[in-house]
Amino acid sequence: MALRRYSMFAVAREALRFHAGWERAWQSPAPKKRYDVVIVGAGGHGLATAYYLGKVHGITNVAVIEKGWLGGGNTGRNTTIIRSNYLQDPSAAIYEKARSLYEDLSQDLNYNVMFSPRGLLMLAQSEHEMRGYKRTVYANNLQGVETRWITPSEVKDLVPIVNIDGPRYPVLGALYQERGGTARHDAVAWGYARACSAMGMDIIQQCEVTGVRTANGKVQGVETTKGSIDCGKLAIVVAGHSSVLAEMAGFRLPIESMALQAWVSEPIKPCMDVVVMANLVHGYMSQSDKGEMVIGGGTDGFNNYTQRGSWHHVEETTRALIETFPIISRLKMLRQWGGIVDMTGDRSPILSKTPVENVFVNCGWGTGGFKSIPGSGWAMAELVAKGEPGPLAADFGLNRFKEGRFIDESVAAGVAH
Amino acid sequence: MLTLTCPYCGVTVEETELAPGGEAHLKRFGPGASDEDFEGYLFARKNPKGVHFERWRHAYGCGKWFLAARCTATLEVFGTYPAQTTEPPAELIAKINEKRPNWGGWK
Amino acid sequence: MSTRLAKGGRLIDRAKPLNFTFNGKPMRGYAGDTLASALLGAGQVMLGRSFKYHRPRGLVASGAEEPNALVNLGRNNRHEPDQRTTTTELFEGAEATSQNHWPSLEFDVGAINDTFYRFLPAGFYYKTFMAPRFAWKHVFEPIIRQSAGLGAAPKEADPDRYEQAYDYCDVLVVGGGVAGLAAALTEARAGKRVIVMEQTAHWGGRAPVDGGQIDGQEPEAWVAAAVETLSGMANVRLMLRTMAAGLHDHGYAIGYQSVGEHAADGRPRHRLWRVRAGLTITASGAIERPIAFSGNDVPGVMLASAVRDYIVNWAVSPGDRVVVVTNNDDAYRTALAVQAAGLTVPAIIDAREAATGELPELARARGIKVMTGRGVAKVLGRKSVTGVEICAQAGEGGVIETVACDCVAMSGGWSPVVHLWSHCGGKLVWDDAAAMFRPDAARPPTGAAGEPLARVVGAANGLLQLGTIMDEAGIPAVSEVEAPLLPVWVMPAGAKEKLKFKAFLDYQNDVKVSDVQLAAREGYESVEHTKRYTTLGMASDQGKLSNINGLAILSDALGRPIPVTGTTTFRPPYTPISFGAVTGEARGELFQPLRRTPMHGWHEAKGAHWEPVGLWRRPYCYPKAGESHRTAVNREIVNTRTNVGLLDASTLGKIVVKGPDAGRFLDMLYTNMMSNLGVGKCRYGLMCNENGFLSDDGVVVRLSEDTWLCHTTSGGADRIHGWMEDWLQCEWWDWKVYTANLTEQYAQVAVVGPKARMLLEKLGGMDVSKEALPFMTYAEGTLGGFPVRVFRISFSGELSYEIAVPANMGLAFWEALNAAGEEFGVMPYGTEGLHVMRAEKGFIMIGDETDGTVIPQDLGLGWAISKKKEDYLGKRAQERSYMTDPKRWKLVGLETLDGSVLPDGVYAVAEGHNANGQRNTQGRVTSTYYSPMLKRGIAMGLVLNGPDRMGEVLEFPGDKGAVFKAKIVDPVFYDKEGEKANV
Amino acid sequence: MSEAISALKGASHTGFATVAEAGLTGMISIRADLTSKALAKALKGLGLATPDQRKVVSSEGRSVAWMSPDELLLICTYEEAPGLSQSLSDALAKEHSLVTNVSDARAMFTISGEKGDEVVMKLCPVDFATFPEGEMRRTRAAQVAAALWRSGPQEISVICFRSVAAYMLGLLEVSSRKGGEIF
Repeated sequence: MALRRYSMFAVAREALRFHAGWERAWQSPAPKKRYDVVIVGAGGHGLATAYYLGKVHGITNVAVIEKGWLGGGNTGRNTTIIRSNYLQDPSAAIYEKARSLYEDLSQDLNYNVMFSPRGLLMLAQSEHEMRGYKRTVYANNLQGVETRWITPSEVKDLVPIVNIDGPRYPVLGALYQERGGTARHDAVAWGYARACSAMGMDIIQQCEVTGVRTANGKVQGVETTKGSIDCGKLAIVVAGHSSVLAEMAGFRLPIESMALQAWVSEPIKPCMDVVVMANLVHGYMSQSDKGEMVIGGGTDGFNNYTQRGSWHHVEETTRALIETFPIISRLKMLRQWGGIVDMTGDRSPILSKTPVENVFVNCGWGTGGFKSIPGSGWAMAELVAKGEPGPLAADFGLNRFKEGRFIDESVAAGVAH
Repeated sequence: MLTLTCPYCGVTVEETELAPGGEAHLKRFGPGASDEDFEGYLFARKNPKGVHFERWRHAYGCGKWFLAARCTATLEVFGTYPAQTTEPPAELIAKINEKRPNWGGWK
Repeated sequence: MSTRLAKGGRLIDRAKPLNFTFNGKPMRGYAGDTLASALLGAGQVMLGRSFKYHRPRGLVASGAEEPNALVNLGRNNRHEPDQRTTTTELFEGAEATSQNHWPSLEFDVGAINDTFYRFLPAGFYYKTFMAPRFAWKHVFEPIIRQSAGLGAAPKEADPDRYEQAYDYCDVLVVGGGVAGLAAALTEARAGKRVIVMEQTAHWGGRAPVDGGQIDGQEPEAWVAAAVETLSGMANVRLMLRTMAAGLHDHGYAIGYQSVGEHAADGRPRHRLWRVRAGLTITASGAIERPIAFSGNDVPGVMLASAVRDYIVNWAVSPGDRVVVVTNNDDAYRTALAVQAAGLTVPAIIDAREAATGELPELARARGIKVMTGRGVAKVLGRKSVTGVEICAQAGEGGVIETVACDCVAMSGGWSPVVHLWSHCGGKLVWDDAAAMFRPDAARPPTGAAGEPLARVVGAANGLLQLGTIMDEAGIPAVSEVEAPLLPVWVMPAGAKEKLKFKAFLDYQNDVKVSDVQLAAREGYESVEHTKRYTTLGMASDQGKLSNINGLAILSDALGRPIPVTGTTTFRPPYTPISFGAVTGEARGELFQPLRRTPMHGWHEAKGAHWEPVGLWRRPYCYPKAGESHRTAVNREIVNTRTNVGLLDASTLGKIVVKGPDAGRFLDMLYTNMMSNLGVGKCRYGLMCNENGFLSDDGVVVRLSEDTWLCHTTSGGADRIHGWMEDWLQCEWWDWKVYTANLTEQYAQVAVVGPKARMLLEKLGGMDVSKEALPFMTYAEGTLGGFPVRVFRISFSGELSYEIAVPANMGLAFWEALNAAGEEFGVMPYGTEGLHVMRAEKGFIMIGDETDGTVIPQDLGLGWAISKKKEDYLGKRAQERSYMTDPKRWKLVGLETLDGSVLPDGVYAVAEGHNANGQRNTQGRVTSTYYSPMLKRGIAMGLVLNGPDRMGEVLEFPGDKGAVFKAKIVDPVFYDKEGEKANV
Repeated sequence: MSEAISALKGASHTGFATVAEAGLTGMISIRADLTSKALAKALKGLGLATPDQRKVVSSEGRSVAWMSPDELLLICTYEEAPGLSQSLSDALAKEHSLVTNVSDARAMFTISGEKGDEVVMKLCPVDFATFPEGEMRRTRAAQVAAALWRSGPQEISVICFRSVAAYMLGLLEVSSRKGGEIF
């Protein structure tokens, strides 16, 4: 199934016939009896896993099954931030892999995901934070992640609307990643879906997994609302519901599902070109291409599967952002929403083999899932294809909890993002 | 924005007066425990989509910890009880069984 | 041409004219006007430009659903973008400007997009702008960003104030129309505590405009009587200008009240209500739907109900010649109202094959031409309507007749406002006959006990006739009987592409029928996909007018029933609310609580440079005039080490632990033994979490046989107290231990330096000699008349006393020390001096040497870990393989070869790169300072096999290619023998 | 003791209600088995009794409030607090208990006036319309812990930690500002 290429020329050609000639972006097939690999979850991570399975490892007899609509989970609910300024080596490696893949993703997928490396900065508002971010800069420089420390006046130049002389927490500088930024979240899922479909993979929506079939400790297939599907390997990539799927497969994960919220203002003309995170006061904000100020804060502290968070987080984060950006006080909040995130024991993700042979999990991205999609898919594809983790996934195994070998990023980022 | 009733104070308070504390009825494993038991104690979580037993502290009130049975899919609260127990009260279990007949039990 | 009518207007007060401007042009309206009605009354039809094609746009609606007529309101620090004119009450001096155009509303360069509309279908940007790669960021995105957005960004901080308030009720009624008022009466009479929120400034909703009779009275009279009755009931609270923004879990409703908007009289601008309601009755009414026909966005095309609202409520005529386009009977009321106002209705275009209801008959009887089976092929005009081309509804748009007009009143039926019902999980059901989604009473949102959280009445429940609405409340009412509508989603039914490319669904975002059909064709089949691909319903009206039409067209394109397609999720708020209101009082000084020690004011008066520590603010140093922070810190250190320094240590946590099992408990909490500490003695202790990581440290004092005092870090007091209570309440509840957090009961002062004892002896009152009060002991007594607890502990390596006095005497005691110490050269010192001095001594600092991944064993603190104890919190964790790995980095001292100061946070590099291409490392700096005593840089760090590599030189890459070379040394830099503290 | 000063030295503001720091106040925290006879006896000696759940018992200028299932708060004059604290401690010496003088750790405020409830409605998630006299409610005032009760006709008293006294007065001041009347 060849992909009909998108281009300015193609749009112009279609314009003449009122766009009657466009094909489906992805097919909607019925499930086959068996696949080499079944991926549960057609979010960004699941679709990216499928894409790199095909592109890098030549495995295309793949189904991606999705209980709702593709990209409808956290992929379509986040604040679209992309960065890789992580402190610990394993995190920096996988997030930077993701970020670098984002650089070319539009061209690679022939679908404009609008990756916008507009620059991202994390404000330092205490001595302690300043030391933490400087440490991160030094670590990043050795990790091949381009970040630098910038002064308050450089912050002000980049973000004229920021109040650097806040009465409570003056800005002491910032950790700046010039090639961090945002992308159009839905387009990432759609672009991967289109490319997977073009490789002959089946994306099966409205198909809920109801059971995992195993024999002698090895996976055989899955039961779904569209019937039984056999598989050689099974990849569980269902952020928010990871524990539910693990339970079906017969094991428990170090994960709790919690609500994370985001909200936007009404659209206004451009006033902020970069992404700003103010972790000390728990808030972050960027301005979308549509003009909305996109805001997020912290997660709820209790288990929740409703995709609705608690209102007080909205108040807490908004007040922090008004202190940081006084001009937003008279803007109006247009819409708030929530997603369910996987929070792991050390707040870092899991890409791992499991107690069941040929079942692999990719979960636990917490609040950092969107930015990692291409890297996560790349590493997961390698894990699934080879049966063993490659260097990107090696440190993210489930065994780390037993060994006490945590990947703890809380030093550098105390807030969801 | 949840409301829960503190079993010590007898008042129904909102979430902002409380601090959540994760899964309840975990058995502590200390020195001498196997790696598996210790890992299970610290990390393996039921995290059910449904009835969940969990810890809350009446942080802005009496300061006491209490336990709650709550549905994570609907946020219905079946009941709260003091933390000084190793298992949920029988009448609470009966109530949940009545409301959620297909529930798998608290263990 | 719109104009103000000479008579009528039930809501305006012609005796109170108000002046305002639009794009600088002076205009006049009346008290009671909305900004929209005033603009329309002043003849201003075109009010803005659309988002994508920059098409001219005017008012469509008269209420919260208005998508087009948004303006910049006010100027300077009261500038507010995207203000909805239909919900803005007119006020004297209002300054409005139109949005999203350049250089002017009348001539907008961006309108070129409209010329190339064919090249800009839904999602065109996903298919284009990909090459060359750099162009997206540098060319395309900036253009798109600049042309998107609506109002101008504010430039200044907001001078107004905002409030929040909590309230509680049995029943919250949302909507003050007749259904809401009737429900409120019923509930209130049953003795319930009732709150009624109405978003507008008036009670009664649509009924006074639409007519009929309630309980034998005109609706207006019935409303007045109902409001009077309710006002007189103690259990009822009526709130106008309060929009119920959201219904959250467990019945938590957010109300957005406009209080002192545009009235600089001390009132808050907005008040955000957080109401906990046992039951919420949504009486939020219904919203009329537009019909999709070509040119349905030309200024002058309006909802039929809005046209009669403007005439009846505000005596504003949207046009002299009003063509009505409808698929239902209700719109005939508009024709009648237009005619009654003395204006002309050239035709009523009814898509139905027959119109035989009471209202059509009445219209015909009044001489109005009714054309059935007809539709609009196209609206003529660009900046305002000049006419309509009429066609057969069943056809493809062949023009039968052209009618000149300056206003088109359209009605595609009504959609109940189901937002609040849906916010926390209430489900909807599709009503085929009425062509609407309405709340499914069998599947309401549920609350804390699983009970229904909401009930729905009136038009919000899909009841559109006055009689049936009031029947619910047992109140007799009548209105004209209406015949069924005909679902019409596109006009004409067989419209060709060219027409569908100008038939708008989402006005603000410029989403047309053709866009939704394209999305369906390309496989964006889920309603969420269609929404996101086309941006249908994502504008600042959140699809109030467009969603149902859009999903009907999507369903049609996919050949599936509407209920299978379903709706997108309804999310709060119902209409946008100011961030200021969301923040309430929490701004400026009240943004966060600032914790102050009793001596805070003294520090402030002495010009302390502050450092935030949790919610506290501690003096970092006390710079004198002309002194840099660096110099001040050095001065404070040298003075402390040679004379005597004072530190405000009040923020240190102080937790009393008492009881027969207190010793046993502390043995579990700390890594070392505390049960065997002698009474009157002090011991440094470490606390770990169950993961084995070091979480806090401090000196523990045994006050008496069964009582200990645990000092914690400044940031740690509440956390550690909570941690203690957690274990006592949830794990060892049979242990007899009580705790009390006395952190704030005492002000604490560290009196530090060789002359510390002399200073205290001068104050007098108790024996502070080495013999009476040796190092690491404690005594109670008085000093200078103050009741004190004195601890001989040292975090600086100097002779040091930490002295606690009751907090209310803290300032006096601090001043007494300063006064008495003058002859000894006493000076206060801040946290930075404290940090440098502890580093000179090789003492670790929680948060510097630890970062949540460090265990005590890493820090050479093995001596503080009891080998005898079977258990303590964190012990099992520290036995795990990674924790006992000999390759863990260990604490050492670091000295640069050239005496310079290592940068904070630098890493020591090792040979080669890891499998991910990252440079290998073998250590890092945890704290680094200039030591004024040693006159060189000193640092501590964690290094691979560090303690076994004394003397080795490591390389630390710094900024801009600089490489620091530092030698591994013992971490104690100053007074290695510890002679100074123990004197 | 003459040098003791309360956190805000009795600062006050008058808007539509009057809000004031109450000055030096004695407060003693008692952690004990609340069914204890020794406790009952000791309180009786002060003319008080062990309060029931959430209740406040007052007599002759002193009050004792139920704070948690094993904690009471005795409110008295600042001057008598150290002595009372010691004598209560002695009275309970034979049982597991912890008596501490917390007078300096707290600040107390009063809100007086007909519309006093409207001040606290803006700050605390409490239903003041049903909040009875004789009850102590521990809750949250904006971002800090608070305990409050109806201490007199048209008077509410609030206790918070000393370090946040200025924040509390700031909250009360802004919430009682003229023009901010709710009803």
